[in-house]
Amino acid sequence: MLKKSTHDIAASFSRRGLFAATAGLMLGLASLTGAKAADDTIKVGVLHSLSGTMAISETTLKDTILFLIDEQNKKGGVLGKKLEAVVVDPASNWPLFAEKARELITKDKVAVVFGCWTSVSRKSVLPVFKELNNILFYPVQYEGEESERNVFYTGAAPNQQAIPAVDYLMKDEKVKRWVLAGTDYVYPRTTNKILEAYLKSKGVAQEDIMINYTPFGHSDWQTIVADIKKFGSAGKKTAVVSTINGDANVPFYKELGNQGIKAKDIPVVAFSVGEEELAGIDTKPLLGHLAAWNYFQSVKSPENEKFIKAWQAYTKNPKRVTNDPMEASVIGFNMWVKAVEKVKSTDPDKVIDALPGTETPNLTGGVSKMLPNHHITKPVFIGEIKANGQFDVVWKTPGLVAGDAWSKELDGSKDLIGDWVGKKCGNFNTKTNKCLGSGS
Amino acid sequence: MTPHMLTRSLDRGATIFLAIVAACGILIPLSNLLLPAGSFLQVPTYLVALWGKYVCYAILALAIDLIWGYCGILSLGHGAFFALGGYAMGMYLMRQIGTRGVYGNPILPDFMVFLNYSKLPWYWYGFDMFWFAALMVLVVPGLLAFCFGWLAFRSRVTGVYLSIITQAMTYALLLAFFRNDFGFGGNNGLTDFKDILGFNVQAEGTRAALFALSCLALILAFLICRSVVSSKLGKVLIAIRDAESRSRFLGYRVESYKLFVFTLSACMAGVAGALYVPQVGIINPSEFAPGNSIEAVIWVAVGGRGTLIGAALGAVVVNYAKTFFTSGMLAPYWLFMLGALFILVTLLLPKGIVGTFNSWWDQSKENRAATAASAAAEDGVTEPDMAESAQ
Amino acid sequence: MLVNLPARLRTLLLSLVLIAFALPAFAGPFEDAIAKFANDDYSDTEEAIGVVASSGNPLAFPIISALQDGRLMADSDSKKVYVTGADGKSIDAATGQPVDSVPDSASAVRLNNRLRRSVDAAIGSLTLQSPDIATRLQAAQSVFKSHEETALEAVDGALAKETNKSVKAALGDARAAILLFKPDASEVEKLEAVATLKARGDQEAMALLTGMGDQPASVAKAAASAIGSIQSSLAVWSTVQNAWYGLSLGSVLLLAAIGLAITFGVMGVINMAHGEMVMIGAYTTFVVQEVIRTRYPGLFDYSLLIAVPLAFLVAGAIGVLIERSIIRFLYGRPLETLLATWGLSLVLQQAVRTMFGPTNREVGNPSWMSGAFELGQITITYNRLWILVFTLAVFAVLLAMLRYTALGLEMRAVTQNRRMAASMGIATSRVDALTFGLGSGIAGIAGVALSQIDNVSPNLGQSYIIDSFMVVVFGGVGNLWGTLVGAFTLGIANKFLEPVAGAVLGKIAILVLIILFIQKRPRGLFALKGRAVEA
Amino acid sequence: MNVMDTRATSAMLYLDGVHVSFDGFHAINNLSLTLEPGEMRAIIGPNGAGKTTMMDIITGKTKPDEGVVLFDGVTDLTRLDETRIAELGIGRKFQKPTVFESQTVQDNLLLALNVDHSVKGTLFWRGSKAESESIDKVLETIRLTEARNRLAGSLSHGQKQWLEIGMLLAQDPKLLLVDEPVAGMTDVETHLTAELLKEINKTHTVMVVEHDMTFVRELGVKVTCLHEGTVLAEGTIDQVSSNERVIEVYLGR
Repeated sequence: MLKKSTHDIAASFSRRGLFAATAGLMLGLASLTGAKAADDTIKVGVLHSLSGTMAISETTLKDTILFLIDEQNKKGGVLGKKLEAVVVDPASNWPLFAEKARELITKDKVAVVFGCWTSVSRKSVLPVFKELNNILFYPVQYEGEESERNVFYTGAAPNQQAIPAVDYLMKDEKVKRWVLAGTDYVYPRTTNKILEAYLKSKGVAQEDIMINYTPFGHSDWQTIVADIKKFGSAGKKTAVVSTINGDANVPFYKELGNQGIKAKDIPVVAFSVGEEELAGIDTKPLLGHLAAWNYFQSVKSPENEKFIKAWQAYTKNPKRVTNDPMEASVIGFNMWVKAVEKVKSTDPDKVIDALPGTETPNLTGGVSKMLPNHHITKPVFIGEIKANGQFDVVWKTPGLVAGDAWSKELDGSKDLIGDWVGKKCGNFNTKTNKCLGSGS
Repeated sequence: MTPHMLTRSLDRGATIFLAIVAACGILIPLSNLLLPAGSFLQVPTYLVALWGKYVCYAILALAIDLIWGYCGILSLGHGAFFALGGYAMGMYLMRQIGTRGVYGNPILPDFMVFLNYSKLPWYWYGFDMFWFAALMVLVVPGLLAFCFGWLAFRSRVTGVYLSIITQAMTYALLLAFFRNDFGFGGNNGLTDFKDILGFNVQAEGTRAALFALSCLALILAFLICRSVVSSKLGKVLIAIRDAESRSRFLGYRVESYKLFVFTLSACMAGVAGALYVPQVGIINPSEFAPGNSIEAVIWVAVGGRGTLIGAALGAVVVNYAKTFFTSGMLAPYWLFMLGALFILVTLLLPKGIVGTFNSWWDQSKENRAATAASAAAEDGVTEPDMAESAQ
Repeated sequence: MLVNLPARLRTLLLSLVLIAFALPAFAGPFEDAIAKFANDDYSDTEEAIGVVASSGNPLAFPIISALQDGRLMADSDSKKVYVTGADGKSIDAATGQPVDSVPDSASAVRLNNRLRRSVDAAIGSLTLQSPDIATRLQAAQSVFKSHEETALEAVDGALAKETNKSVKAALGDARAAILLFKPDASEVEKLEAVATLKARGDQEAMALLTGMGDQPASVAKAAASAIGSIQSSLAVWSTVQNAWYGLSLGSVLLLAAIGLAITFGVMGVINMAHGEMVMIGAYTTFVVQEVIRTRYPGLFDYSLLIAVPLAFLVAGAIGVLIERSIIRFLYGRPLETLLATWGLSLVLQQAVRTMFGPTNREVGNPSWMSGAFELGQITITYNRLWILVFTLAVFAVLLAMLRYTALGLEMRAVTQNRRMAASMGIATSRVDALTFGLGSGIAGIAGVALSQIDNVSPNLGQSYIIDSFMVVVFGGVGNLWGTLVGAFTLGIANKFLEPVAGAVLGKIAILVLIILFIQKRPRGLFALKGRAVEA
Repeated sequence: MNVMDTRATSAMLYLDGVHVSFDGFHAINNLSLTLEPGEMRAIIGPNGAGKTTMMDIITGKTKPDEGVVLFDGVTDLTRLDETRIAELGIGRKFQKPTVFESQTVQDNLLLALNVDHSVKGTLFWRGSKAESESIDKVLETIRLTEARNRLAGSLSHGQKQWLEIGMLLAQDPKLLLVDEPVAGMTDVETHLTAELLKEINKTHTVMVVEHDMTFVRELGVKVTCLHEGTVLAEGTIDQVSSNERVIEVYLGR
């Protein structure tokens, strides 16, 4: 008797198993019929977040790649085939990055992927690219300590951004005291570690280095800015090296401006603040604060002017700015095109082998070259923020700097090199002459 | 689980559901491995990985439905237990890398090497052994849930207050795991896995096996949930959900009941996370993000709160929609679709897909019973009773 | 204040330019120095500044202040340098003779931070005796900053004539600073200097005292004791400072939460789209400022005043729309409201992203909201101060509204007993819509204020929603005062924890504290007691 | 639980000098009242007299600010929580009928049955003959045998009232607290309820709170009239209803 009632509840809760699972299965089958790669076009994957927290930075890069593909197709495409962009939205969700990468390569059969911004997104797609053996061009400055066969790093390694900036401040601004302020994640941690080691090697005392980390999207900077002020008034020239990430920068600079920390007194040099970010801030109070990049929109060069004009025409926005990761995307894209045309094929293995040594003009008048460690050579510029949200280049490296995959300043990696040409190894230990771990 | 509980929990719907999950668990891997790549019936590996992910989400959804649907505990922090299980598994996978890390350090994972860890933090000990990691997958989320629930339920924190502090819990964990000094790889989390139990995680065979395993886990989780809700304890839970103080006056120790299901559910979430990590290849603090937990709750609502099958279905449907909308021309607008889906479901299908379907079915059944001749009606009615008398 | 300095400089400049015409041009190093400006080389420019500043030439000031404002044009080919006045008239920098037009090949002489400092120093010593008090004060301060020996004479000269108290004090400090670093200054002078700085007792003073090289024992000793006393006084101030930061953070939390205290606290709608209402308010501010920038630049300082009502209306209207189209079908199902509003927040975010683009939008601080003032030894920024005031104002108005207006009465009636209220002829559905609209509107207002300190991006709302819920729940749902107390408690606690534990751990600690606190008071700080609660 | 070594009183329920106030409002004011074993007592009083609050105190839902509440002469109820008190054998029927609406009538009774209430017990529970019989018996008494498989939510108001009384029976407590059992009942139902309560009283101690004078009269038991949280009058229904202060309280001043 009692059991019957038990059943009634149970039944009413879950009678529709059939319905449930068939629905699931149908959905599955639906996704089986994915688009197969058409033969008359070469598919190019674009893996940048269009929603979520990173959309703020990555959307521009998606547009850049679309723009470049458009330009390339006007020139007749590659190997006589039109390029076709496959855009997906990994939505600032790291596992989704891996899923989308897999989808691009297996389902859409793309020949190459341009994408990722944060280190974690790159780390999350890495195994996929290794497993399915495809090519990723990564256009953002990062912490280094990596050299993978399937990845080409066209952004700055620490020695192409951080170290020169510090050198400039030491020489030109006579800075004796350092605040290393960053968001608490891998890029700032590693960069600051490298800088700390570097500064000490230059005879800076421990008590003259203040390191401070804040959570992502930190918006209340009162305390920290006050601390910086205090730290800066110890009678020695002080500077702030900021590895603060995207969103947190606006409130940080607003607080700096309002608490009246002028660049003349305590200059701040930032590694992740470019024209895009400044577009969101009233820069008048920030006059003279610095940023170190491999490209500035304000750099005078025919290539750059041509690019900016075309870009603003493409986006139908005469005020649309350009920035460093965009240039990195441009370089990466052009290098890939060059390599493909060289080997007359989009087969990843061929292209990967062809890429090292490939040279393309960058937008600042030099010629960047893909190195055996899959990083590139780039010039380094130090720019001062101007009232109009642009940068005034106050210093540049005489020549181009070669990107180090492995930092010389870190114990773990000082003996390592990446060499995919000779050694066919991403992390080759020059002391032991061994290729470590899973590098190849 | 004693036999009578098992039989009692297996009504027709449940049986069909289990049959289908089992079928997927067997057929999909087989077709993926045996059939020639490219043939229409062959399930490409990326779909296996994808569906493996969905199945893990389905388990998480079951866990949430058990406490929300049957006991009225709305946890906005269940992602935390999922992630903790994931981290436990991730730590095991990290230790398995051994000297194949980029720095070739036999003990320390890469991120520890370049953050100059001299030695392995104590809480990483033991994770080189699978059985230990597997144990931790259950113990860590379970223990956290137990302590948290013991505090919260004893002091009778209910309703939105409970929901908000669960959110606070997962948010605090999010921030904690973001910290690099915390020793879990900070924002980058744990990734670049190589082996699980000696099998290459990227090998098709391993993927297929993991998928089958996930389906098995889903089946077990479902059976556990079913036998819990179809036992008398299930009735008590519903009683607590509908009239908490009444059940107290009947002499039920409400807090113990809540604590029991909450902990059970947390362990299930942990298992889901553990299976999720090797299949997606990364675990990172963003899994703790409150948004994720809220979305998981939404899966349950979409599928149908308090129906178990609905929860699992909802997880699959919503995530499939996400996968589908985030590619191709729709990509820039997928948030509109997802958002609209959530709004429409809550407005038009308050009982969720399965819930609505059930009530529609019952309705139509009554109608049929009413119209049809008494004899015919008899059969129609007695049928479930037959299934019943099996018990 | 520094903001309005350039204007004064210009007037001064013109007067001096007129004097310049009367005098014959000097010959010699001055002209060569001027030519150096045209080399577009920072070290040459620096040299030039030094020579010109110390030349005693009446053109020195106009040239250097022109350099400061980027009005010093140099022609690299002809090595000719021109000073363009604020009025557009230009003179030849070397001779002071007016020129009818500056050649197009000429471009403004560039500066970097190092040069800006020497320019300030130069201007300082040049304007120590300007007729305008503010300029003199500014001058004295910049001399104090640079404390270069060369300026000593000028300072003494100025001190002799100076009548204004504050400027005199500033000059005194400047003199002390110089003497402190002057190798051949007598021990007595140095001791005096130390005393003066000790009296000044702020960060800069301490900087100078710690920064000075080796000194005679007596001076070093005095300096050490001075440093000690300054430090102890600063320590006290830092506590005050933390308290202030706490209040300011609290006000931000409160502002973000008030709206939620109504939609969630009073109406019981778990409104996950609350953050997006804040965002909409911020974007309204952006649009208002855009219009003002393009059409009526003069009104910029009033932009916020215009934005506040607009933001309230826009967000409020959207709120009413949402209530009518979604929320009203979900009353009595609070958890469903959570799901629907979550979906809604996704839609709103993406909508804004497609309309305004994903990147940050610039919202400027009006002049009255930028900058800061010193209160004792702590810096209080105007924007934070105004936000605190504004928040309290909003709170007061809201309370008054709920207490004294008919709508407020109806709201309380409906939220306490819907059926009763309805039977008493209150149009409950209308009240619901208005209540939700009110909550959303206030969220919109919050957006206006937050746009002053934070990003204006589609993610703006996301960053506040969790904190807002914490505040409301911590304070006790349905109790505005609870929200007030909750916000300030959390704010201050956070700011006193941050220096100890660091920003991240501090935030974690706060969350854990909230969790534990809820165990003690399962219904927040200001819980309603009695049987009513159980119902 | 804390048991006093000797019975302080013979009473089944003993309240002395109980005070409780919510935010300054004195709901219960120096309330003293005793209930002998086997007795049935009717509690009357105007709204806000503190009737329900008194029950809250007895059942542990509300803790008194001061005063003694003894059960069976040995157990101090003020120190225990609802669950413990229910286990001791005090059952309660609410003013507003609260049954488990989304479960069937017989499941409601099943849940009420006075058997192992521990998590383990319920998890591994399997229906026993004894249980189903006692449920059938209760169903008989409350005249709901036909409705046994209907959802409790679908019952009429009166039926819910009865179901809740039925749950009390299934719970089989020593002391029943019945709060307004006949509210919203037809005269017939009211009469039947009175009969039912008398029946129950044969084996249980009962405390009934009720407004309905005819009902109270029908019960024909000792009546206590509460007013502003304290006892106003006590005695037979006639004595109480003839008491001036009671009349004053009821007819307003």
